[in-house]
Amino acid sequence: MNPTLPVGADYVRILPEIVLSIFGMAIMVLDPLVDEKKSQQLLGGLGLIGTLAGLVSTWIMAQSPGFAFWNMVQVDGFSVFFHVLVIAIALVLILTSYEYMAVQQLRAGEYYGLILFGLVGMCLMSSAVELVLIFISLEISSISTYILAGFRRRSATSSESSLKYFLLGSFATAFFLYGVAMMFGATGSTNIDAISAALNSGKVPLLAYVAMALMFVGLGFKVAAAPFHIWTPDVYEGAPAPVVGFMSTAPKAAAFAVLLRIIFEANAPGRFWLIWLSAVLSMTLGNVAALVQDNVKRLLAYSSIAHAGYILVAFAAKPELGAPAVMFYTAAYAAMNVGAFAVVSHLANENERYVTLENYAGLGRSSPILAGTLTIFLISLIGIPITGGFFAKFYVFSAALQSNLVWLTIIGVINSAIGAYYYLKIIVVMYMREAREEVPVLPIPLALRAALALTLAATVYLGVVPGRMLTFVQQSAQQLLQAEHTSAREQVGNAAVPRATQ
Amino acid sequence: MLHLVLFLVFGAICVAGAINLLVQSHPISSALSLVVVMASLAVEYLLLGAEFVAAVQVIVYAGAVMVLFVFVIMLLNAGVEERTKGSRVALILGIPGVLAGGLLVAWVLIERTGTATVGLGALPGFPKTIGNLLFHDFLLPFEVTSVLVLIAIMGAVVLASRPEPKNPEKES
Amino acid sequence: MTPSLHLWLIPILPLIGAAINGFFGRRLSRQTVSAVALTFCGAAFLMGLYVAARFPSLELPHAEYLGHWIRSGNFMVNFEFYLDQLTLVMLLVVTGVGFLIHIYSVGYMWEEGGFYRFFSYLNLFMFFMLTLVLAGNYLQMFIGWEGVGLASYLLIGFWFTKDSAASAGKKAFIVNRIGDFGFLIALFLLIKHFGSLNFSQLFSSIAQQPAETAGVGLLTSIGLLLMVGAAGKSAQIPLYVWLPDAMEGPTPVSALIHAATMVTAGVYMVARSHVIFGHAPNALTVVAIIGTLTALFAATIGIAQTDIKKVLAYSTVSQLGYMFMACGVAAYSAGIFHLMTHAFFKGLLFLAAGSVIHAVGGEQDMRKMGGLRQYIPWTFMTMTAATFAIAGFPPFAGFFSKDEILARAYEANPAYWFIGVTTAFITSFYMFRLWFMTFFGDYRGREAAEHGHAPAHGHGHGGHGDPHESPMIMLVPLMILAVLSVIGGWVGIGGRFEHFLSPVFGEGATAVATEALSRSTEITLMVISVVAAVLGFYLAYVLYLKRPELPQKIADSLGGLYQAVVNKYYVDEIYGDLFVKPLVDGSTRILWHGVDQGVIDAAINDTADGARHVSDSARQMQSGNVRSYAGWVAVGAAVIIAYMIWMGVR
Amino acid sequence: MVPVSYYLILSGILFSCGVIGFLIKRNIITIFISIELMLNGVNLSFVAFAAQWQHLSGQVFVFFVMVVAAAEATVGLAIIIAVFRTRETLNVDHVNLLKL
Amino acid sequence: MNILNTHILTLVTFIPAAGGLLLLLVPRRDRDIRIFSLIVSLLTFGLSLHLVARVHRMLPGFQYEIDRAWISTPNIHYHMGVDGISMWLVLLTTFLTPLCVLISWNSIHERVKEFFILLLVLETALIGVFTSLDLFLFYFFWESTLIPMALLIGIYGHGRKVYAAVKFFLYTMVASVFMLAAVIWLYAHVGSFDFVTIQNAIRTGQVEGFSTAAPWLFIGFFLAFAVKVPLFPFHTWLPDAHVEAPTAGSVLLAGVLLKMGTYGLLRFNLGLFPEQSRHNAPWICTLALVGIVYGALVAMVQPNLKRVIAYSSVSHLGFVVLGIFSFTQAGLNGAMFVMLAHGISTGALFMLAGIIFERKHSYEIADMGGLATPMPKYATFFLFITLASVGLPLLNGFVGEFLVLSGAFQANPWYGTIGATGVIWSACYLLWMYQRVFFGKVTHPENSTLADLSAREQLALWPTAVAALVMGVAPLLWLNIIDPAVQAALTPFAQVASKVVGQ
Repeated sequence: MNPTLPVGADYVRILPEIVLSIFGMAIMVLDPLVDEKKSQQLLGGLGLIGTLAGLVSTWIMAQSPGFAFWNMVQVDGFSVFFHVLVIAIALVLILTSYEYMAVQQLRAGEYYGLILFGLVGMCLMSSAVELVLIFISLEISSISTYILAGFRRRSATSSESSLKYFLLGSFATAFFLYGVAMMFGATGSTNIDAISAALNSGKVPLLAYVAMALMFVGLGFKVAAAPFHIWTPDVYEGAPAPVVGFMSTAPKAAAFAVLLRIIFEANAPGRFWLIWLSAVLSMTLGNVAALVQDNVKRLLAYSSIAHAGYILVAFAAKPELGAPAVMFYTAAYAAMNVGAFAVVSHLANENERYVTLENYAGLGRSSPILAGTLTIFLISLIGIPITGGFFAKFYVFSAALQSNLVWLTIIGVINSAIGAYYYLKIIVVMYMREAREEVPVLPIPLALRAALALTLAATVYLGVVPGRMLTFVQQSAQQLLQAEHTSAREQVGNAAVPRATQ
Repeated sequence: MLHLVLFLVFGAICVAGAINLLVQSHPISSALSLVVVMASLAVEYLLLGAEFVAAVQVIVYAGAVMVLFVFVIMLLNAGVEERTKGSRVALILGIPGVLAGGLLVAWVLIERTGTATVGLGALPGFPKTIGNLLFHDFLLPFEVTSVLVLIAIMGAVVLASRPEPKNPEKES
Repeated sequence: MTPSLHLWLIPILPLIGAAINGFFGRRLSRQTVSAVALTFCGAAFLMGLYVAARFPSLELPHAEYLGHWIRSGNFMVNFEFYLDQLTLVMLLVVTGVGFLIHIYSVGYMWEEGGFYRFFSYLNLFMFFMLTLVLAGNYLQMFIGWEGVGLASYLLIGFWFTKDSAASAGKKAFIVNRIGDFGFLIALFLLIKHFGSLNFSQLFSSIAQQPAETAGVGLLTSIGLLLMVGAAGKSAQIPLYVWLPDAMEGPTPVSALIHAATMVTAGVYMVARSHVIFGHAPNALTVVAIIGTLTALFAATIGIAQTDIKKVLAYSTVSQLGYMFMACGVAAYSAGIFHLMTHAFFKGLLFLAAGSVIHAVGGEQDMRKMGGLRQYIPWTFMTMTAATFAIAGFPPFAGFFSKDEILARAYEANPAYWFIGVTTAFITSFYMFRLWFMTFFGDYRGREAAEHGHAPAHGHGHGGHGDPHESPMIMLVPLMILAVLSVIGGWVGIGGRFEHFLSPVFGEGATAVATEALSRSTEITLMVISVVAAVLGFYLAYVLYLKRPELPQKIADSLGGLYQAVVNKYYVDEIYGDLFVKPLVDGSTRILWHGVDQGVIDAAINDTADGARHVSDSARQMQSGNVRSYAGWVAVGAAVIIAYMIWMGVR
Repeated sequence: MVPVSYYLILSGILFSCGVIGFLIKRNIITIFISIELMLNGVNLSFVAFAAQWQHLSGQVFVFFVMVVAAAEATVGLAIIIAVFRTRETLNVDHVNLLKL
Repeated sequence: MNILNTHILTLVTFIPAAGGLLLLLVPRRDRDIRIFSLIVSLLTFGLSLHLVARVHRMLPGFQYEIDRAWISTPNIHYHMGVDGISMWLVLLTTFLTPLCVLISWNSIHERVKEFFILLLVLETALIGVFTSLDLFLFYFFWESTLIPMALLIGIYGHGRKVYAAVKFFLYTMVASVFMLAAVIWLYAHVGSFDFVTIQNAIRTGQVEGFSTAAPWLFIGFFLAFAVKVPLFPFHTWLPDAHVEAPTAGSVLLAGVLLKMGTYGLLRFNLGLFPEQSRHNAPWICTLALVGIVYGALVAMVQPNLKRVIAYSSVSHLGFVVLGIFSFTQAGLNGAMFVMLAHGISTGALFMLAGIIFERKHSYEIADMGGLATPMPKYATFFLFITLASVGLPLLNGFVGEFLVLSGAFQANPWYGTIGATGVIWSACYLLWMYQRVFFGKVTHPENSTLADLSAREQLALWPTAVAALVMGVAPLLWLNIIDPAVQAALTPFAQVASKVVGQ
């Protein structure tokens, strides 16, 4: 019989979420109390401390792996990995936003609060093993990003971006939810382990296939996989630049975590060609459409579609190879993309005036540091060795080849070559074109320097000595995949009602 | 038999409301149609035994949430819909897609779950049982919804306040 | 084992001279430059004499090894030197005539700009030519072979500011390269089948092969390909076109390279490869035919040329044809004999012509000369000796060698002989035409000078005033060569020359040959050839001294044929239209603009454009309309649902 | 006894109507209402499946969906207000600054 | 000395990049920067001489090896080593770089520091390509060459420099992803990136599914290398890249970068896939032959000095590929030698073209004419190098071409014969070009006052001229070391080799 009240270990296993919520609330409470000028520094600092505390608590959480809250969440290497990842992304985001918010003259309080609250959702997504919780945390992360996307309230594009994201996001959520309902209908459970057990025993009900399809629509939308990617460019273009860096990585990573759990742990039936096709479409559409973009934010949006495609390639591979590849890729992509957006948001200046390629002309001369850092991020996005991007791709394609997905790999590498073009275009513009109009480049504040240094270090670290990371993700993936064998867990505890037979 | 009749009657109201939602051109009418749908759905929930859910459906959903809608419609002074032709994709691809998808799902539902039947009040969802679940097994999601609500409040504050930073007026 | 003769010194000495003049000549006085050049060239000549002196004590063939050059796996090429009778003849001719021409050049080029450059090139030429001659393997020979081509290129283009000179140099090099191509392929065949290029190894292994009497076998192919090389270097049909143009170079160059030495390299090479040809009679026949045809063909062109050097150039081509004819009938020693005498008299002819040109201030058109014998008597006298020699009057040198060739040709096939005699007649005719036009009659140069004629290439002599005799430094070589032109042929009397070379080419062949021909036939042939020469002389006398108006009439009556001859049968034009123009135009239009830009680059750019278009259309999906987006999502969802259902039902 | 599939079909019809509403309605608020319709359809499914499996978590799920829908409505309507402020229109076809 | 032997490759490879990093700290005084980079590059050259000095001549395998684990998963090693093939290419790189520094002395005025940093980084990348024995390391260096090179072209070039840079980058990038795919496949199936390990695994038949995958793997590698070479019809990036590149860029591009392709073919295509190489040789040789003739013919009619040289590279590199795919000792030796010789002479030609560009700001042949009169020294150097490039015996071009052609001829007489026409073509286009540039009267009055070579320029040119001569006269200095390595490379082809060369 389950204990009637949660015990200490239960709380430890959601410690990061608790800590982040507390800090979020603290910001919320403090916001009206401090005046405009100080709020930026104070609340931003508080947010920063919050994320740091979140990291520390994640470490504490990691010390006691296991289930909590009656099989609602599971703490293992896998969830720890994504906890650290999303919190770290948020950390960099806060560092980047510091200056950005001041330049854009935006109110700070709710912003940092929303980030922290959003983090709660994303963290929970990675550790939740119950579809109810997954749904709610998914909504938390989504709604907070809807709001963040519309944060530049004076700008028509920002609110439009927010609206589109919101409408389509809710639309997709409805699909996801319908899928959950069907899955519940097919297996009689909303717990992933139970679902997995049901699906792996005997013939898979047809309803489960439909459920998978609908859930894939919802999650595919969140990770911007084709054909559910179309919202991405519009939303990314309109949303505030640092937020784009955030929402192209953190919620995405969390969504991938969910996708990993659902697809691999639950061993989703009939997924292969679905993922294959989606991967190919994502890579190709993303890369091809990016070729003629001259808005950098939009360009990076298309690129994020393509990267989602590369990640999906790993989903088509054998689970034990694909899962670590996905994890590594999300981390590497986070490092380089957040970094790239940090540069973009710094350059964007007031009202995000300077976000077209044209504005980047001559950057190599006017600000070698920014140009150099951006170049490294772009090189990593292209996937040239000793950057994280290379190993990310390498690992994905290696997993695919080991699973004999030759064509998928070939399409993938060709795509990464196509992709090289538009990243290169930015480099070319920065170094080889002369600026036609004077684009003011503000001095780089300390926080941004820190953000750039962090992302740069991560990008290079993952490119030069990826070994530890790879070992770690392999072990976590192992845990994820072996979960069903090791846990002889009791059924979800609503045993009060007897199960009916059909 | 009664069960079936009730199901059919309220199901028909439900569908009629949904279709009315689609054909009405004024948002207020659509919103009210949705209230009709919700109300009749509440009856369907009752038929299935989900008393608590039916109650919440009427009180919270139809009562509170829809009021918010109506309030906003009034606030924004939304008039009759313009019939702009902004999207061919939605008509040419979307509608057939929905119909095809819907039919497929319907086929699956009929084909694979056809034999199972439920009686009147098949699974009684009394508030107490629901409450037990909610504060024990589903304690964490329940608590987490508080974060969700916090976010919603903050979002409303951020988005609906007047953009001028000098005189922040908070509405909602 | 005979002691080392340090044969490597012979080519290296001129190279040192070339290097000194090349690097420092700009800063040295003309005296020093010429001293350096003469010293090193002369030293080579002395070395040659030394070798000749040591000759009887040597064990022949004598080989010296200097070091490895190329090695790849088991294949190896060395720097090695090879000395036998044939080498000695060539060595002496090259160094001797070369030295004389060096001396002559000092006078001829004294007032030219780039004096040091000229001598540097000249010495460089000596280096390569001697390398060629002394080479102990085919590849080393090829060094010299290509090297003399280079020197020829440099020297023809010596007056590089003149476009025609520059073009002529380039043409010479390229046409030579075509020949070299054949040579190279022959070498590859040799490597492939014999694994070596060393003369001794090669010839001993080939000697064991059976002769290929029918069809085109391996050795025949090699022989034919070598002949392509020889035809390039020695200006045979169809590759002779470069030689007349090569007259753009300074006259001593024409004398040395394009008459006496370099152009004979082909003959030397064929003679050197006699073992191969000996086993490939069909190839030999081809050599003979090409030689014979070239001899006749070039001679006919010579008739109508008015440029004094052009006449000599065509005559060179023609004479080289004789040599190939000789080789073609396996009379190698006769060929080499003619090579030697030709070196004397043709060298002399060019030098004398140079002296004439020098005298009349750079004019080369014979129609503007005439009556020069009183102005430049020494030149006239030496030139006379040479003319008689080339025409084949006894007892001049040319008579003996030509007679030998004709006799041997008759023996092989009377047709060769007949063409040979005809050629001899024509040769005699145009040479005396030259002689009469230049030295007899009245001097016609003055009117031209008054009409503001300026020397074509700033000789610096100034074209005005009476023709004047050349300085002593130019005349002495002339005289020496004149003497040689007279007596040079006597070494062949009684088959002595042939006998000397017999260790190389084999005693047997010559012995059989001499016996085959009866004494009376031999004398008849000799008489006929002398008669031909005399007839030529007479005809020239009639046409160009007695009745100077006649040639024009004849020319008019011949019409098109005459025009064809004057224009060298339009061969240059035909080559131009047939090869050069299509090649250039084809490369430009078809390959560059067509394939490169039109197909490959266009494909690339079209791909890029296509990608841009695809990109644009892919972007059309992003219409910005939320409902459309929802439509895509709905369709996507429907497709996925359908797929998944299909997967489930399956 | 009513077959479960009846309920499910009804839920499917509601869901499809919601989707169609999203596709054909121009007013942003109506579109949002259509989304609510979709959620209602899903809710019916949950309840029906709960009855079929005799498993209360389906009903609990509906409860959570409602909470989420309420939160979404708050935020959504706030966003609509924000858009209306900058655009002065509620026609979704006119909200297309961001494209291509 | 042992310590130096183990670390020499690391030193040679990374000293330039380290120098480049140090250069970041050097204040922006152009003169200091130039001198500093000259010292760094000379130091590298000096160290690389150690390779030659201490090499075991008859040892066919890799020498100066260093093999340290770098990344455990994936199993990547820091594995470097050179044999007779790669050692010379390393030396070629270190030899050309100081010359590049010298030749860029005055021609680069803006962003001098960045220029030399890029140059030095590029040198490291180039050397790394030749020294890496780990496929990952190799791929890393391979890709690393792209960026500095593209930047050199794009920033310091002229004309349509951006187009050229992008074209260069994309062409090679697109092709090398196929190699990446092949590398990943190999890793996925062998579990190691190590060249030697993979080679052994393949030779002993331990690689699962190799026989079906091998044709594709071969193509994967081949495409990457063929574009780099560039083999017809993948060559169109080259003229553009060359024409717009700054002099130093062109020198390294033609001198070394192209050799990466042929080196790759030799090392990887032949080394890993002998059977596939044999199988594909006919059409590859055909492409090489087309390249030889085609490159030459197109070079002939180019109106631009650099384009002539660029297309001549297409032709010359065709020889290399022909030699490699003849699978004969002579062919491979010759291919190696052509690589080196072409590196020297084409490098020098580009330097010469750069020198005239500094004075005239044009590469158009029509703008020149009669330059031998005002610039005799320049004309002499140019002629000398031209002749080396034409393949005159006793200069460096000949030995290689001769060996290649003789090897090709042994493999198939038609290869040798068609290839040998290249001898004619090269004379045609180079001498015609030379004539148009230098001979005749000075057609543009402003050309009559052009300054002849300065001492610095001569300093840059002399080494190439001397090298061209020494390589031609004493090729054994090189061949002695190349030969055993080539023999080792040919072991899988042993039966062909023994049949063909050397009775």
